[in-house]
Amino acid sequence: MDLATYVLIALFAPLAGATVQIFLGRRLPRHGDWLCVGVLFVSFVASIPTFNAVWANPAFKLQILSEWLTLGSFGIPLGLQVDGLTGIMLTVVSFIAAFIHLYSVGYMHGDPRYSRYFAYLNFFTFSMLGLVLADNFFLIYVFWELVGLSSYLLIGFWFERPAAANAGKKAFIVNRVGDVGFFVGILLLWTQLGTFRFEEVFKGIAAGQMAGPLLTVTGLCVFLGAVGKSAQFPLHVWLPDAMEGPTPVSALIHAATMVAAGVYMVGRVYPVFTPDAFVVIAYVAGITAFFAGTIALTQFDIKRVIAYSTLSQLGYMMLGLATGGYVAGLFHLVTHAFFKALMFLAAGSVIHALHTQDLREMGGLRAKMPVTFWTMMAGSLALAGVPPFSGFFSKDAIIGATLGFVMAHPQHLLLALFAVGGALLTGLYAFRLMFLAFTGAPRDREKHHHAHESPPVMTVPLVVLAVFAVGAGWGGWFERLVRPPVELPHGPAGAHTLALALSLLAAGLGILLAYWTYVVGKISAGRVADRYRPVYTLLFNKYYVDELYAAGVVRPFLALTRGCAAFDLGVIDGFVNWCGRFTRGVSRVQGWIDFRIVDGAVNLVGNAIRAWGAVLRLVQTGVVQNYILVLLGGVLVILLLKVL
Amino acid sequence: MRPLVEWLQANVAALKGVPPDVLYLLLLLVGALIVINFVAISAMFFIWLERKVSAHIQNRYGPMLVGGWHGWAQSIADGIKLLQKEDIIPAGADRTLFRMAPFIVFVGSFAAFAALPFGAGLIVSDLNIGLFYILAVTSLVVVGILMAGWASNNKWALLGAMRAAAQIVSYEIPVGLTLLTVVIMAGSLSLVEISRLQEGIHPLFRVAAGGYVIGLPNWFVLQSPFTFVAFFLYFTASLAEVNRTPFDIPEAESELVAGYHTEYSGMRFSFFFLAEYADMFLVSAVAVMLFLGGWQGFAGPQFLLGTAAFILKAYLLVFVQMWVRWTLPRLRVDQLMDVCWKVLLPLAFVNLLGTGAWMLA
Amino acid sequence: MQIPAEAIVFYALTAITVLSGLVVVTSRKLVHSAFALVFAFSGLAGYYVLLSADFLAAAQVLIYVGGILILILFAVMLTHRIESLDIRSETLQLLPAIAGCGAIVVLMLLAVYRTPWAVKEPQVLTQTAQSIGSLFMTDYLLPFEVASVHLLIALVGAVIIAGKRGGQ
Amino acid sequence: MIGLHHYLVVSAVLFALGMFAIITRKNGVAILMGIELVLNAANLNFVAFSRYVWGGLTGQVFAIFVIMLAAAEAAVMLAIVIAVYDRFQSIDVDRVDSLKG
Repeated sequence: MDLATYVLIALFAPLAGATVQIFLGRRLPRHGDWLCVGVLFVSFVASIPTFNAVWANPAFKLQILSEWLTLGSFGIPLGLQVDGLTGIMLTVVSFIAAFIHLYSVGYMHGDPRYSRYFAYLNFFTFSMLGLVLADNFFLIYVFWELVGLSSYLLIGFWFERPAAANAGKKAFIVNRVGDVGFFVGILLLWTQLGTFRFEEVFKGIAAGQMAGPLLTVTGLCVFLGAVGKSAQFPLHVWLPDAMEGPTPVSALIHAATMVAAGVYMVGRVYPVFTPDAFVVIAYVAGITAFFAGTIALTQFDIKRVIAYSTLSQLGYMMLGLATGGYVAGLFHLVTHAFFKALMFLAAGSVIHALHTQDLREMGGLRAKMPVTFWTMMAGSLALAGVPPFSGFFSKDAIIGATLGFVMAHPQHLLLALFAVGGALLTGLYAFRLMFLAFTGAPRDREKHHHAHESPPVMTVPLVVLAVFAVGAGWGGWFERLVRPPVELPHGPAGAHTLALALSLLAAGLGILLAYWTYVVGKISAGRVADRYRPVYTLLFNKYYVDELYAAGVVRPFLALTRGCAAFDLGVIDGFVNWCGRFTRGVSRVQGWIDFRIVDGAVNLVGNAIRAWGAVLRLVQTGVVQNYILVLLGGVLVILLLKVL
Repeated sequence: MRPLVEWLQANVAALKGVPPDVLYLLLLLVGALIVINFVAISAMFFIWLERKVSAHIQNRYGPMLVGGWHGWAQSIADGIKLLQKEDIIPAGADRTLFRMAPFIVFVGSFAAFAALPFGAGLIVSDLNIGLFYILAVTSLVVVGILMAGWASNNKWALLGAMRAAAQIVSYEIPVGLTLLTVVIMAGSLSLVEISRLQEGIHPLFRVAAGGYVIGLPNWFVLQSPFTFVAFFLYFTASLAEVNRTPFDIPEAESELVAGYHTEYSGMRFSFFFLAEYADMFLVSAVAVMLFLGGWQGFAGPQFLLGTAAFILKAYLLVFVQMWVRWTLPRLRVDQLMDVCWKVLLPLAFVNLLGTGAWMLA
Repeated sequence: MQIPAEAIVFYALTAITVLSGLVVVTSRKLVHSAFALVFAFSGLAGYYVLLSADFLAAAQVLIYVGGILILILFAVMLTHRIESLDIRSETLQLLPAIAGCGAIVVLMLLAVYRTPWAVKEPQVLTQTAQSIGSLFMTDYLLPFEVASVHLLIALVGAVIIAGKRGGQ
Repeated sequence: MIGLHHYLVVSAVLFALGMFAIITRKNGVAILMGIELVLNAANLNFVAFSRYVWGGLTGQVFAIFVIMLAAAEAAVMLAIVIAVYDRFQSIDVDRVDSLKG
């Protein structure tokens, strides 16, 4: 088997699993979970040769081309490509997805739609793998939408709960906003360059066929798609709500599939963005990274805290990409996938044990759930960017890139503050979570009493992911494999050292603050909140973004729809009704004519015939002799004529 | 009869001036009288004979007193008694029809005798459709019977009459079909011609020895197997035609008192009686003429011996009819019709077809 | 003086035929009509003999008297209660019928006497039975066969029609 | 001498009588008798013409056909009369007027 076959197996194994599962899942033994988990491991194993090939030759490039439809000279190509980035993503996504599947076997046990869940999960993974492998805008858009659809299905998986159903819809609709931008961007590229293929697009841009403000706008449009998918400000609102879905789904969305898609896409189409576009992207990313961190500080829902941390980290990734840290941004995507999946699964383990998501009801779980605690601790340390955990390497690189960018362009100092401040916040909220959940005295004794360590099917993935969360940053393997597709400006030399110092300082300060506040108690979280009540309220309510949307978008939109409805009912329906009334009037006249004149004429004819019939009927006496007598009369007449 | 007129006018001087037509009519009248007398005397003889036959067959005494030898005058006495009886007409009867009916019945059977050759040349009217004429005229009997039955205003009489009518009309068909076999063989409807064709000795069943030829007579009954069968079919059917046992349903005493002549008495009754015996003789005579050689049978002057042979053969058949009557029980009505339509008619048809084939062969 | 025997017979037959015809038409009792018909048919048979159609005469007697008339009598008797002798046939439209029939007789007599008939000397016919048989088998074969089929159909039809008694 | 005219006159009278019966009698059988009279009148004409005008036996053959048809007709008539009597309890044709307009 050549490599292409392995790639295709890796791609289509989850689809096959999903197809079989959706139709036959309920009839399979154990509702088919073994099948779905199995195809994911098949997918993972099949992706290993790809990784090997890429590892052996970082410049390796494989293309699988096909034509979807051909209309004369116009054809839409369907192509898959494998290069270093794809190789990594393929392996990482299938790996993490496989372990999330495995974990789901334990987590979703006993759910009424158990088999359906695995079918969706398989389909989700297939969509993401397809997105990763796509070599043109058209195909990536297709899989982009499939990812959106799968996330909708999974976020709203427990659709009996209105919150879950709404969250699903919200995710889908908010994503649509971004998707429209993405779609417009693709169309702009198509009209200008006449192709969907990445290579040709990049070639065209490099040749200057498309440049200036148009290209900037196109890039921003494409980026808008990523804003939606990767939950950048201001389209981040769906992501916290998506916590309504099952926790493994959250892990999948945050780690390997959904949100990664946006970052990956930006990395994949990197040459499309102009420096101007990157500035916009950098600010959006910086804002996201910092403000999501501040919101995370005030939340009590364990999954929401992690969700906002994801937002923050996504901001970092984008920031890295935008400020010239191409490798750093994507590297952070990979390391983040490991430790964020780990953290979600660990949080799921806690939720599974306590049946609550509220941090205020937790506490003191360290002894009860040692595996969960230690794995989650590894994840938190990675998140906070503590060496030698994986997160340190990638985040440090991003801060370095940002500082380099700021040094080159001092007017963008704010970006550096966002980056460093975000790092501090990360340490603070990550360990706030850890200390609230696992240390101190249990705040809800009832729940604490019943808590227990999760089954091995859940803890084994935790341990495996923890290993990667710890070690994924070592060895510089990522830099070996991923090369930026364009020439990047090198920042000032001192930036990296400074960044190292600042990030370590910020992380350490954040953790220390958390320790003081939640373990030692030197700082009372409540008093701080009281003193800065307006700020706290603002943060607690997530900067009122949802409310702003409601007031600025949803309500006007609803008002517009009401206006349209009124217009429809009043004017259009009025016109239609008037037409109807007019027709009715005309037909009434016509009916009168029909009844009185036409029918009258017909009836006249009929009645005349009937009247004549009544007269003529008298002739028909039924007595044969009468007829014969008349006959005789006729014969007489004939005889008379003949004889006389 | 026409040759007789010519012969008389040529040889008898007194008749020279008489127009031949008148003479013809007169001669017809004479012939008719002779036939009537013959029929009447025959009937009386048959009545006596019937009593004797029945007495012998059933082993009981018949009338033995009147006239001496075997009560030979019994029938004459009966006749005188009947002539003297009161002519009763029932109160509810249709008087005209009641009176007319016996005569029509009698005329029906009597008129047939006009075409009957008693001997060689001894015939009232030699019609070339003689057989057809006899068949036609005898159908008048049915009308008379119906008339009698209806006019009597009596359930039994009417039922008897209708049974008789149905029976006679039905049985006329096998009778006609069986007679047709002979007609086909003879190629003529003339009874004289048919009788003449049966002259001599049978061409097959004969022995010639010493100038004498001895053999069976050349009668139609022996001329082909089909006519042989036809003779018995005819005889059976003719028993029904004349309402004789076992086909005497119309006058079944135990069911209908006496059938269509229940209400009749005296002279009118005797006409029915006469007609019945005349019919018996008639069907026998037809059988003799068609199947049994007519007047053939005795060598010698045919004018006398032929007549004797004819009457002898006919009487013999009448005797057989009586013999059958006093031997066999009566059939039921449905059996009667079954015999006609399901037995006699198909057989007669097959027989007729066979005769056609025989003639062609 | 030549006694016109033929004329005597003819007028006698005419008297019988016409009178019995009158009885047929006018008798109030249906049975009388039927029996009077016997004489009318017989009288016609006599005419046929005078017209030297002896086979036809015999056929007339055999079929009309022995067949059709018996059927008519049966029809009369079966459609009335046996006890009741008094079957009256009522009449309708008497006056128009008298007028019409009188007119038609007058007109037909006019036609008879006004038409110059090409009268030939009558042939002497012998062996009419054979001749008619030959005609049936030669010139009139098709009508003969049609008539026989017709008779068969009438027979079957009569059985079916009358056989429905009491049924449906 | 009896000639063609005599027969024709008799025939005409018989025809008129039959016609009269057909028109006036209510009883179905009586009507049939009238029909028979008419048929016989026609037959008489056939035979008379055959003897005096046409010659040969053609008229007689026709008469025989007529007799045949009359026989068939009588048989069907008997059946019809019985069926009608069964249904209407009468054979008066003016009571059998289901087709009356």
